[in-house]
Amino acid sequence: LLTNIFERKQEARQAFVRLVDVTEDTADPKVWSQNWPLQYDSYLRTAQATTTKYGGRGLGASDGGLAEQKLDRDPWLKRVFAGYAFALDYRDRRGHYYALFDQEATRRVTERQQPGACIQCHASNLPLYRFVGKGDVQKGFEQVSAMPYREAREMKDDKGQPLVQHSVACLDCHDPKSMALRVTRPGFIAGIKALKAKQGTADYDPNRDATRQEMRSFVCGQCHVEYYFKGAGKTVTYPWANGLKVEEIEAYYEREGFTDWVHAETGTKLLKAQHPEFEVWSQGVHSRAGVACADCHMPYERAGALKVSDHWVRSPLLNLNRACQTCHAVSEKELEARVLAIQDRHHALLERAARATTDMIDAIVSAKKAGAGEGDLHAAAAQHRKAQWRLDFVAAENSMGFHAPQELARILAEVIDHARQGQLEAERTTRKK
Amino acid sequence: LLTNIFERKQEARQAFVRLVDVTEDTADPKVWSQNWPLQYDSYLRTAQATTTKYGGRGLGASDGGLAEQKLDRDPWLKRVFAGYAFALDYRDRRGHYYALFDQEATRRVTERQQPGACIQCHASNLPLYRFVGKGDVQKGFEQVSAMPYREAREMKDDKGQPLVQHSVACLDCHDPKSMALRVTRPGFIAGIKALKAKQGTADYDPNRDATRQEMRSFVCGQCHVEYYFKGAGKTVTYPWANGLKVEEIEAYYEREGFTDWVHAETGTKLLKAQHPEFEVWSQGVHSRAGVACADCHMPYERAGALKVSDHWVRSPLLNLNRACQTCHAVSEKELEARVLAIQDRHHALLERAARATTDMIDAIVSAKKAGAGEGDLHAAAAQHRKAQWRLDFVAAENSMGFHAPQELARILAEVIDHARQGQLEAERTTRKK
Amino acid sequence: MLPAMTRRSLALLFAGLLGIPAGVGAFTFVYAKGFSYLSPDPRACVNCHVMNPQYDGWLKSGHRHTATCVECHLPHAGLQKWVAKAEHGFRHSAAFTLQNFKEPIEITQRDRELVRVNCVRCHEALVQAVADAPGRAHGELDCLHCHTSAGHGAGG
Ligand code: HEC
Ligand code: HEC
Ligand code: HEC
Ligand code: HEC
Ligand code: HEC
Ligand code: HEC
Ligand code: HEC
Ligand code: HEC
Ligand code: HEC
Ligand code: HEC
Ligand code: HEC
Ligand code: HEC
Ligand code: HEC
Ligand code: HEC
Ligand SMILES: [Ca+2]
Ligand SMILES: [Ca+2]
Repeated sequence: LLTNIFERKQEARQAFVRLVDVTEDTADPKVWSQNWPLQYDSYLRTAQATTTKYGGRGLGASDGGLAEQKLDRDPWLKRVFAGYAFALDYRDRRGHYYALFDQEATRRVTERQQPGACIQCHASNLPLYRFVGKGDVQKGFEQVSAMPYREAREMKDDKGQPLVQHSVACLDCHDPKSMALRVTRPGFIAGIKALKAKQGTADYDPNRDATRQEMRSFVCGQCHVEYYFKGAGKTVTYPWANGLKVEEIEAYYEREGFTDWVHAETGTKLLKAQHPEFEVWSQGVHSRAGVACADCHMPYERAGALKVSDHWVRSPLLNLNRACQTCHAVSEKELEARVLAIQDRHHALLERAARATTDMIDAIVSAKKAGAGEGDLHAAAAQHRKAQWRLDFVAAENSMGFHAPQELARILAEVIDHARQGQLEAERTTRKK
Repeated sequence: LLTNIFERKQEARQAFVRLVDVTEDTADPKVWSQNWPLQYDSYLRTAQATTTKYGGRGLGASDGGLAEQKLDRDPWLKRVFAGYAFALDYRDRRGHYYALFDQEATRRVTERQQPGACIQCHASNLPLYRFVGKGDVQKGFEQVSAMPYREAREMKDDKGQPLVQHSVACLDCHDPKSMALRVTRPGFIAGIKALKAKQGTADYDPNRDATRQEMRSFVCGQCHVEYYFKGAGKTVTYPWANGLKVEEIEAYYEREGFTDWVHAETGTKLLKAQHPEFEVWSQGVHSRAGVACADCHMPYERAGALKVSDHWVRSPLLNLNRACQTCHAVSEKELEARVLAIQDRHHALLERAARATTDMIDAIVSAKKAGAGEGDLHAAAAQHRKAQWRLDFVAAENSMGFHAPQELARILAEVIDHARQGQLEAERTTRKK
Repeated sequence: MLPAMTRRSLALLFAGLLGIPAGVGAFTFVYAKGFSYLSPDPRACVNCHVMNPQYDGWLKSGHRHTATCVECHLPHAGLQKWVAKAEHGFRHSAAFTLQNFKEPIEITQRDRELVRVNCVRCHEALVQAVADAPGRAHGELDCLHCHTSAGHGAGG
């Protein structure tokens, strides 16, 4: 007993002891674990399969081994992505432990040609970038982005050691010297700079100018964002020069004249939205209140007398007391009920918007059957492009409405408006005849 | 400090001495003022004209004397209410002081025949109900509801004294004996009873069973609710037997086969929604958290040594520090910004939904011009009825989205879905030909 | 030397028998400055680092000059006060020693009501007109519904 309390008081004093030295080349978290075992232990837990009502289903219910197949759960996804790799294989997300593995395993990679650009968010890749860029990360990033995926994935250093071995790891978010948070993804550094410039701050550098609280979201914004591959160089680019709102990003793409793919059934040139957690969070009341991603997804936990950040990055619903109760003095049951009230309402509306979109696709298809040409379908196609962009922006976001409930419902309302108008335009072409 | 508190206690001793006796017949707040001057003084302030970005504009900018004309500010209202009294005169709300005056002044009353039922929420009418019902409030309420408006309004007692002289007043919310909160509106008492029965509580009596915190919302729910006049008796009825959600109330009306009016341009049988603040609030996170109407609209204020409820019932934006800051420890500027972020987003979506609705009306009108008969337009009319009900439910609610941001955006999304489908159905009829 | 578990249960039993403050045995009691419970000094409460957040919050609160922990968290009627001190002392010390409590620490319903009584005790003059609604279910006004941060934050 005495000793028990004595230990507490000891812990309270002890700080981190550096047993081993970690450097920019230490990609392997196992090495870091010797200095920071607590964080490492929780980090490893991201390998565990978890499930919540709408959260990523880690274990493949539908086919063993991999995460659950979204295309089976929501068949309308196959339809809206017709002709695109995402109609082939599109699964639930799961823990950081799987980031590299799942990327290699997806049929989007095994059966389609993908660039090295993909690696930016799925591996601890600074050593790779520095090696290819001969010390210059930016150069290396650009060259790797342009390579074919496998070539980048299998790069070896001069000693013949593979350069890409680890999923998201310590080096990606921490400065090995100070352990301070840092952002390392060239795509994010360029993207946030463009955004701040638009907002009036020239030459912004997050690693120099961001507050600690901002960094607690920026490290996540490195990857949980919408992106596209710019030009022949396939440079990973975050379309933020015009702002983070759905229509601001759309305007950016229209200015660029960018298109991800052509819809197989309608022939419309479409955009693909990917996991815009950072963009959507920025529109919600939590971000207004300065609540960071890490506050909810990596809450502090007490290990003895120490407070450490839970590196088992996961759904906060699995950890409501630490993730929420520090700010909301209500029961876990009530907190979960509040989240589900938001998510159930959101999910029903998402299904409604998906129906409107597939109805529009049907209408365009039968218009074409009835002989409508591209010229006739111009107006319908314009609506299709707007509707699909908005629908995907919401569907690809992973909080099922929670990060910004009103904003996401607003966007779904616009999906319905554009989809139904597209349907009107399509039906009119057949009437003209 | 202690002496300080001690002195306050001295002062306080004299608080609330009953100088005059108030009874069930004391409708005149002036009399109550002698016992409770603080509450009376703030109550009188409801006569002051106030303005916020979206809140009721007390003074008639558009035509002197009366509150601002909504029909001029939002012309689409004229269109969607075509053929109904609301297309004649539909203004902003203002303080309780005006409740009776504005009702008599509206062209909906001066140029259209209205029943005595209207008086339930615009006057301190218990003496009237008891007089007509020979002591029985419920009977009196039923008989008064069935009278023509002017007859009810000008009723006199045996001594020839007018029975309806005062706007919303003390008697309506307080038991003159104990000063405890109470609900007095027969429509509410029957409505909440039906709702609780649906939820599994038989024979619910708010004055007996409600907690104090519930009463702090119920007193407002007496009037800030959707209602209709049932049957030939024109009994004021709250359509809650099926629940408070927009589709639950709709289902109730469909079962009743009820219709408020027939749209002049399309001939569709439509429903009218009125100020469903209570119903909408009940879907928001504040009501989940037990936050009552009075918490925000009648916050405590310090009057000398006493804390009293501010009876100047008004927009909380005019009183952010008291209305919000005890719970939200952020600046007034930030609080206002949070409200406006919600309201601006909501307002833009409301305009979008209104456009979809008027587009549908255009389509039905030209379908009729092109010769479509009622039979052909059956499907379009069904969509018109659903769209109008939802649009009005949101537009008639007075918080411009604040009371339940996600729920209201969800409903507007459904407005658009039904309106555009109505447009599709209408255009199809012309194609059939 | 007995195995840890038995030592604990023994100590708890011992404490239970004594039924005095701090409970987990005289040694621990002294060591953990369990005497906190006999002292109105706020610092006494936070000998247990687990309560640092509340202490920090209190330092920020408008009450730091006007009310100490015990003013809000312990009853102020003679005997009750000692009973509560013993009960708190035992429960907290035991929890702290065994490290088996839920975090963040959550006030118990009983203590929440106790705090509310203390609010009124000091602010009676100010709130006399509103503190109670006679003859109504749950007629007493819950101060904490609006003043949650009282004692622990900028809001009071
Ligand atoms: C106020 C708390 C909060 C904040 C801040 C927050 N999130 Fe979330 N996040 C949630 C909740 C709650 C969910 C829903 C989890 C579920 O459905 O199981 C969620 C879901 C997610 C998911 C899907 C998780 C899963 O299990 O499928 C991801 C990814 C995510 N958030 C990333 C982020 C990022 C990146 C940020 C910052 C840009 C962020 N979140 C900010 C609370 C938060
Ligand atoms: C800007 C960062 C970023 C880039 C670039 C990126 N990903 Fe991802 N990827 C993520 C994030 C974040 C998730 C988890 C959230 C989700 O699943 O929506 C994810 C999830 C996945 C998943 C698991 C879920 C699924 O979609 O089946 C696969 C597989 C995947 N990515 C493959 C790829 C491929 C292939 C590429 C290149 C074409 C790529 N990623 C490029 C960030 C990125
Ligand atoms: C270097 C890229 C990268 C960074 C940085 C990153 N993530 Fe992820 N995150 C991913 C990828 C990729 C996945 C999907 C892995 C998979 O499905 O295989 C993912 C998955 C997740 C999930 C889903 C976990 C589950 O159990 O379903 C959550 C939650 C999440 N990330 C939150 C965060 C937060 C919070 C941060 C910042 C503290 C962050 N991520 C930083 C790339 C990243
Ligand atoms: C996806 C981003 C991410 C990854 C990967 C990551 N961390 Fe962290 N880490 C954070 C964040 C966010 C914090 C909180 C920092 C703050 O509040 O300033 C943190 C804090 C820490 C701290 C400071 C003490 C604490 O717990 O708050 C240490 C030590 C640490 N991490 C070690 C590691 C180690 C070791 C690894 C690899 C096993 C790792 N981190 C991987 C995001 C990450
Ligand atoms: C660091 C503080 C903090 C954390 C952590 C936090 N919140 Fe919040 N939350 C807030 C603030 C601030 C607001 C805005 C309203 C207010 O001021 O209370 C808010 C608002 C909300 C709302 C109402 C807004 C809406 O979008 O409907 C819900 C629901 C909510 N939080 C749930 C959660 C849940 C669930 C978690 C954990 C996953 C969580 N919060 C974590 C501070 C926090
Ligand atoms: C959490 C605070 C809060 C609660 C609880 C709340 N309201 Fe409101 N209410 C507001 C705000 C903020 C507005 C917007 C005022 C504005 O736009 O100027 C508003 C607007 C209104 C308006 C229009 C006021 C005007 O000036 O035009 C009415 C009427 C109203 N509320 C009635 C109610 C009723 C009845 C309830 C309970 C059933 C309720 N409110 C509950 C905050 C609240
Ligand atoms: C007996 C009916 C009745 C009751 C009870 C009632 N109201 Fe009203 N309220 C009205 C009417 C009628 C108006 C509109 C008066 C007008 O525009 O002439 C109104 C107007 C308002 C306004 C608009 C004020 C402005 O300046 O624009 C607010 C806010 C409001 N009420 C809130 C409440 C709250 C909160 C409660 C309960 C504490 C409540 N009301 C109780 C009938 C009632
Ligand atoms: C169930 C309660 C209730 C009934 C019954 C009721 N009102 Fe009202 N009335 C209100 C409330 C609450 C407001 C303030 C909120 C608003 O303006 O939307 C209001 C506002 C008004 C206003 C001012 C704003 C406007 O619409 O121009 C007028 C005029 C009015 N009512 C007339 C009538 C007439 C005529 C009737 C009968 C046909 C009637 N009221 C029946 C509760 C009621
Ligand atoms: C629209 C409803 C409404 C009307 C009309 C009304 N009150 Fe109140 N009154 C309330 C509410 C709500 C409370 C708070 C009661 C509680 O919390 O239990 C209150 C509280 C009071 C209290 C208790 C002390 C306090 O301030 O909280 C007194 C006294 C009082 N009112 C007097 C009056 C007088 C006098 C009038 C007429 C001039 C009046 N009220 C009109 C709703 C109303
Ligand atoms: C009696 C306490 C209380 C009062 C008074 C109150 N709120 Fe809240 N508010 C809450 C709670 C509780 C939540 C839910 C999130 C949380 O737990 O913090 C919330 C959530 C919110 C949110 C986020 C939810 C949403 O719908 O986006 C906003 C914005 C907000 N409040 C603004 C206000 C404003 C403005 C006022 C004053 C007009 C106000 N609140 C008055 C307790 C209160
Ligand atoms: C021996 C260490 C220790 C001391 C000294 C201590 N506490 Fe605690 N206290 C704890 C622990 C551990 C908990 C969590 C207990 C639980 O949640 O079961 C706690 C919980 C609480 C709670 C919330 C749970 C409840 O019982 O309602 C309050 C309030 C509290 N303490 C007040 C105080 C005050 C006031 C003092 C000083 C007079 C004090 N504590 C002294 C360790 C201590
Ligand atoms: C002015 C009154 C007041 C004072 C002084 C005060 N507290 Fe509290 N305390 C409260 C209230 C109110 C709560 C409940 C907060 C809630 O419901 O979230 C609380 C809750 C707590 C809790 C439980 C944690 C929680 O949020 O439920 C602990 C532990 C605690 N107090 C310890 C202390 C300590 C230690 C001190 C002295 C440094 C102290 N209190 C001084 C009013 C006070
Ligand atoms: C519905 C919300 C609410 C509840 C419940 C509530 N208060 Fe308040 N309280 C307020 C508001 C609002 C103010 C600010 C009044 C002002 O600034 O004029 C306040 C102010 C105070 C003040 C400070 C007066 C000053 O010096 O500025 C004290 C003390 C106080 N309340 C004590 C209490 C106590 C004790 C209770 C429980 C009996 C209580 N309150 C319940 C809302 C509330
Ligand atoms: C030991 C006596 C005492 C207790 C117990 C106490 N207070 Fe106070 N409180 C005071 C004094 C003294 C002041 C400062 C003088 C004043 O404003 O009345 C104060 C100030 C306040 C204020 C004004 C804002 C501020 O911070 O100055 C609020 C609000 C308040 N108290 C609420 C509460 C609530 C709620 C509780 C219970 C959780 C409580 N008090 C418990 C003595 C106490
Ligand atoms: Ca994209
Ligand atoms: Ca109606």
